[in-house]
Amino acid sequence: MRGKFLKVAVAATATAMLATACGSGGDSDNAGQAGGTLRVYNAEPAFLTPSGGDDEPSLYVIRQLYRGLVKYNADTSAVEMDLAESVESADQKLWKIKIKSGYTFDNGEPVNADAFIRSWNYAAYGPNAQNNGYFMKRIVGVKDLQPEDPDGDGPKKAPEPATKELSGLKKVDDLTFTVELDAPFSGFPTTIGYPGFFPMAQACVDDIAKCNETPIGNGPYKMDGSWQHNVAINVVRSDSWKGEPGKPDRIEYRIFADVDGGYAAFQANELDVMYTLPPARYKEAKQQYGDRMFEMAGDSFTYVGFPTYNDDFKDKRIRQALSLSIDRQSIIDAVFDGRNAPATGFVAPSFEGARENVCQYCSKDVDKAKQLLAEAGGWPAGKKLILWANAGAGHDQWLQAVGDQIKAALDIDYELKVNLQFAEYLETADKKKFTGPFRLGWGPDYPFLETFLYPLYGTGAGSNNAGYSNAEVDALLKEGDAAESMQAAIPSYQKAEDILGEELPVIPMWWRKEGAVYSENVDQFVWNKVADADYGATSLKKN
Amino acid sequence: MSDLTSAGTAVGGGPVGAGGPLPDQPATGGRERSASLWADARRQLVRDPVFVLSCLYILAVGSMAAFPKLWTGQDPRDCTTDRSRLSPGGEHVFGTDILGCDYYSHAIYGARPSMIIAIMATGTMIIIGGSLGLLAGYYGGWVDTIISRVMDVFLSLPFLLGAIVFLTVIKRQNEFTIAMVLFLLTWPVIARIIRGSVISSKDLDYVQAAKAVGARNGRVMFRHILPNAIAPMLVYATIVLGSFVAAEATLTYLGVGLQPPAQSWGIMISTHQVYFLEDPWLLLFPCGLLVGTVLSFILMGDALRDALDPKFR
Amino acid sequence: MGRYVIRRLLQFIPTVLGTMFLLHYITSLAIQFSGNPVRALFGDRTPPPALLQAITERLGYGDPCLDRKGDPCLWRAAEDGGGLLGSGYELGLFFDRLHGIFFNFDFGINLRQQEVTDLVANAIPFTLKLLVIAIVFEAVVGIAAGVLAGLRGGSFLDYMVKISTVFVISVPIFVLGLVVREFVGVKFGNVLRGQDWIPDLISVGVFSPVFKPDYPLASLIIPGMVLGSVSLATTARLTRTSIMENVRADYVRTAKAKGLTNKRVIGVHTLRNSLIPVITFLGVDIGAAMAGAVVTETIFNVPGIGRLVTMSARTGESSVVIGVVTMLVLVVLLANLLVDILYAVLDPRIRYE
Amino acid sequence: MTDVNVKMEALAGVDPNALPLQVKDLHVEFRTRNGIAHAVNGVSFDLRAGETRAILGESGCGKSVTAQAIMGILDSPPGFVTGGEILYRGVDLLKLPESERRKVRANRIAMIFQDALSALNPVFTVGFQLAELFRMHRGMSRQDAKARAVELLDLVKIPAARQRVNDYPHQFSGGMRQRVMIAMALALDPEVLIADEPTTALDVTVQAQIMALLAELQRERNMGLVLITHDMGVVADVADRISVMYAGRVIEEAGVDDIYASPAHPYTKGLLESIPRLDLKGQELSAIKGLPPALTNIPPGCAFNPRCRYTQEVCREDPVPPLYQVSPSRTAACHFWKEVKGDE
Repeated sequence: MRGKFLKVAVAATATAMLATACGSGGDSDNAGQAGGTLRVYNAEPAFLTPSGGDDEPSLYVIRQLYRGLVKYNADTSAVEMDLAESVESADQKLWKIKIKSGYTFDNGEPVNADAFIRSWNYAAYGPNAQNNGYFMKRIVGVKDLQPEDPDGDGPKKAPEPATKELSGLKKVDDLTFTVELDAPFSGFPTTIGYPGFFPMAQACVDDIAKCNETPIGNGPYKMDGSWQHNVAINVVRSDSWKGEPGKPDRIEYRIFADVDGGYAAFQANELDVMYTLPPARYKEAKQQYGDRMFEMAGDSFTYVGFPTYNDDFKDKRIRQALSLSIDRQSIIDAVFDGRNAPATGFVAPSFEGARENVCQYCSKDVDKAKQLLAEAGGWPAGKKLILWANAGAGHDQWLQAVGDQIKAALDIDYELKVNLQFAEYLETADKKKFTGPFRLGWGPDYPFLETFLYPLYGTGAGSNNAGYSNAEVDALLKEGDAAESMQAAIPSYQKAEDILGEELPVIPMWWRKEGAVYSENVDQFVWNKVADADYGATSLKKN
Repeated sequence: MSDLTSAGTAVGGGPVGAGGPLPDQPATGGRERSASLWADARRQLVRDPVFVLSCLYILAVGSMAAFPKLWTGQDPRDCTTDRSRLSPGGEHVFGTDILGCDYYSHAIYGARPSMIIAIMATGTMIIIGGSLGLLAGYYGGWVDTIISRVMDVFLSLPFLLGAIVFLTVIKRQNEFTIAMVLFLLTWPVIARIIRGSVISSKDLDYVQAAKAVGARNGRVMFRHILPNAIAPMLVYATIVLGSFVAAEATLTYLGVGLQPPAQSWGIMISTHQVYFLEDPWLLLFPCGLLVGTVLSFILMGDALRDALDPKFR
Repeated sequence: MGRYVIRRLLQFIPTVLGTMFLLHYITSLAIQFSGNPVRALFGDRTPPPALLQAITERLGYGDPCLDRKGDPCLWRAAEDGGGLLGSGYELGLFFDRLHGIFFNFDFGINLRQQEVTDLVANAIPFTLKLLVIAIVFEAVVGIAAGVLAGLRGGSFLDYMVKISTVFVISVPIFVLGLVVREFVGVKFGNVLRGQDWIPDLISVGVFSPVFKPDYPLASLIIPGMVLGSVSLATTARLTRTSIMENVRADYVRTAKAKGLTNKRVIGVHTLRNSLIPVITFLGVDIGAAMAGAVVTETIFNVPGIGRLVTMSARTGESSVVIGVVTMLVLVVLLANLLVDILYAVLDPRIRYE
Repeated sequence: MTDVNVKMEALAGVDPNALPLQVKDLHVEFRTRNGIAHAVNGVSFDLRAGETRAILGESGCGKSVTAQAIMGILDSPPGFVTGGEILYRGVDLLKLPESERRKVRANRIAMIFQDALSALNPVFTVGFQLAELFRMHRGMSRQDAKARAVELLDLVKIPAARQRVNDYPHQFSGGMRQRVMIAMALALDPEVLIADEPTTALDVTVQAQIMALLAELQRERNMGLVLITHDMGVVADVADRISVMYAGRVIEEAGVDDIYASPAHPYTKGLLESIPRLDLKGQELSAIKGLPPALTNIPPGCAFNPRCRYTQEVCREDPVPPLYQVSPSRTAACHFWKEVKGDE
């Protein structure tokens, strides 16, 4: 699982499309040279604790400082054991986790069952206000730690939670513990590779503020000095790490306010890796650094949702007609310099179980669109289609192009409503107050196709902003969750996706292509399909 | 633009109205003197090529804002992604932008918001700031104290920071709100100018004489005192018009100005600044128009000040 | 002199309170009208209400007056019913904030739960360095250009100074910054970096396109010059006008009649008087330069106050924007006070009024 | 005060027997945007040691410009000396290089300005401004120079000089400020003092004190004094000889008694008649009609002709009336000087 939520949030709020990395797989077993200092681009992280950091810049640092139970294969994104000896379950509900012995934190504390239980409890406990508390939502007892506010947003405070511990976490012995989930979930092993599930030392939980400034990690790198806010974070290879050692001696994360500044620094040879590129410089970068550039179809999903709670969009034929009038590739070429891949399904193409052309209405076909619109009884005469996006993030541009194309194809005039800042925009989404198609994005939590389905289209799910509800889809998703293995779950999920492809609660727009450049100092650049640029595995040339 | 509150001093020179416009004028003939002052100024201005050129440029931009159809027959909203970022030439004199909209008509239509914001903000600033300055200077005492303290409050907010604060909070960024924010942050400057000018002229003999013969306060203020303050106010207003045009662009760049799909020079510049290495004209055209406008306003203000301030004759 | 300072200090207090109330009211209105900024923290994902609530409480956005649109948050109903002077009301959020700021030096926290004071403390050294470079640059170059132009009013040089300064004022600073970063920092810098004989301090430090932690001072020089360039124009013009006025002053004529050398007439008798408004301007300009740093720091990636404000504004973290701006405003007001006192020191006519 | 008299260095070509100041056919013009203003058009006069010469005229007649041209402190541009000679003891100052000419100022020819408030630098103490002279011209230390400044203030009768030397100009009253000005002018013991309307800005009682002080100091030091004024009353008390100026020219030159007894130019006559006189109480005061001409546009012939009651055709035509020798020691530039003189 990889937290791309905030990545989307950052993209939405900070600069225009802040692209993440790209890359192809350098492979990690072809060991390059060890040593040297790797200087990499980073934005200012939000938190450097596993329980707090859920945005891309945080994760890039946390993944080198901390390690979790499982990791992902760089090329196949398959789950591999890291600190865990085994992760097993008979019923997909009660999971038993065994930890390898001998691992320690930088301060000497052992990495044992307590370290994980402690970390997860800390994250889940409401008053700690940890961003990754969200990820504990499947574990039994989480409701007791995050009690509801009795009067919504009102003046009364939420009651103090009765307990600080998740009842679903049970320590068996020093190196074994069990996790009980609310409902069966076959994809659970993929989720625990996400940094929100990484362990924390007791010393860290005791003084979380200090631990945030100078993290006490358990991974291949440890802090050199403390976090220089907005300037840099430096890490050096850790001696206490028992696993495969990191390649560079030292990694310097240089912190930039915007990607343009970072790119300027890269051009001046002040950085070795830019895991992302300013959209407008993509062409130039490709020309100039073509042989040192990685590109990969990513898994950041951009969609235009329909407010299915609004009468105008209740008829699926209207939704289909609108989707059919959009030429995705031409918008991608014009606005993004070709840096996106048109979406024809709802699951990232790189994911196991993803298929092409799940959506039959996702390529331009004006005649069919007109026909479907006519069948649905046409668009109310004179009514403007209102297209929503949040302000200040450059979304207005491509949305305007979408509007232009709809207008050209179906003769429906449009209006852009793009003046809401992100917070307010999201609140509008939460309150289901959109009056027309709205732009939003989604990034996966873990490399398992479920992450693209339930949260967005499950009845009442947290990010189901379309307000979509389909009993059949719900049932199929449940079926997949309860399947005996991840492999076995895929067909159920695919069936659910097929229904979505016909019903079209949202118009899939595109998948972002990740693009990264690296300097001449880099010998072998490693891109992990799940965890993105893997700096610990990237080797430098010997001078 | 760093700070509009300093723009007056910036461009003008000394605090424009600090000493009153004509500190050495004979006590009696104030009105005649100012009449001949304006006549002299006009004579001097029409002979000043810089002033004339600036005026023509502003007129051109003003007509773009008022009657864009005079300048272009094309619809700036007629866009198609098929012709994204065409180079200038042929059908599209300025080329096309990334959405394939005609850039020339875009630039013409973009004049309007910039000008509306500048004019609305300056107008409000003159009327309200001017009145408050007049009241403070004329009545003095506690009226002056209160108004001066309120002025201090608004002056203490550095211009850009203040604008960021107000606009992040307002969140409805349109011509009106931006103009109002610009006004809020700059009215104390004009109020100060007027106040200083009023204070220095209210003790002049002819004003005292008017009072002595029982003229009402309103009449004294408007007939005898205000005319003295008009010259420095006019100079500052001209310069500030230019600064506001530039401010709109800067605020847009910082993400707190106008939002697309509105069309303004600021939006054009900040949207396309990232492309300036690849397709420099996307930045060059709106930037050129903007710089020209700001430059013209400032040069006009300069020329006005030289013409209206006898010290520089 | 003493009385003058005391009078200025007394004027200072209502200004500070007024400014702080203005900022406080704006924040309150922001929350009242556009909702809880904490929500944005979660992005596309909808957070559990409990979590949202907990973070909101932590951030101090829980005051009930923030639910009433337009409420200035001055008073609140006292919990025990007694309140201030038995009115049933007690001092509200505004006074809590004042108390926090003046007694606990607490300017609030950001959405990442970092103290604004810490954020500012981290950022301020960079901004200070940048400001010093900018002010020195604009003072030295601006005054020199202004003096030259002023002494030769109407000459070619005067004309050049006038045109170039007006031009600098007209170009939006972000365009100037971007052009400098790309052409001076990247393009020209890369040429320099390709030459072995140029010391690293110059090629890697000074001509770095963005701020570089290894060269904390050198890499700030160019950003500082860009920041200073806006006010440089103002300084030059102000100096020019001031010189032109003073050069004709009677006391300058007296100085000449005293048979003093030209150098002394200009350097002592003209400059001292002419520079009073310029120095005052430079002092006041500290505030403007801080605001200008918002743009410059963003472009050159200087981890200072300006970048802090911009990033916070972009993510809608009004708590930080307000906290930082409040602090800056206090600094600006203090600077203005000092400038006024400096003015009195420089100009004896004010001092003895 | 004898040691003040040490001259820094000798000026080449000085003839100690020549007159301290001779102005010959001086021309000054101002080149402005609105045309060329002919401010001074051939002014000549002599000044003997110990003599007081008054230059009389309305404002704008070129008298202050003449003074500034002598001092070499014309604002240039727009002012330019376009002809003539200014001789100090036989040396033409206009031909001296600036570095030499500078040494003449304050050392040999000093000047007092009209408005002491604006003529004194507001941001320096009077002590500093006085001491500066000794430091720059005599190379004295700050301390010595300061001591001399106190002596000077004593000399011009400023009470409590020791304390006041540290005050700023705006802390003095008008009369006291003018005394400071005088002290400054006399500091280096010049041979010629030019006083440009030294009392105009002052109250009448103070005026008298200042004039008395000036006269006293002049006598003590045997200085030549050029007194520029428009005040006929002041002139009558102190002047030895008078040059009356109109539109940039000297139109009458005579001893003070002659002029007052029988003016030979209608303008002089007009000026005299405009003085209110106790003995003519009850009669209507006659003023000169009209305004002086703009210096950019001086009428042909006699510049005074539009306002003159003696005007005839010849006055309206060039050339301008020459200086007629009225008596061995007096001249007047009027074709009809005889009529004017006789017509009492």
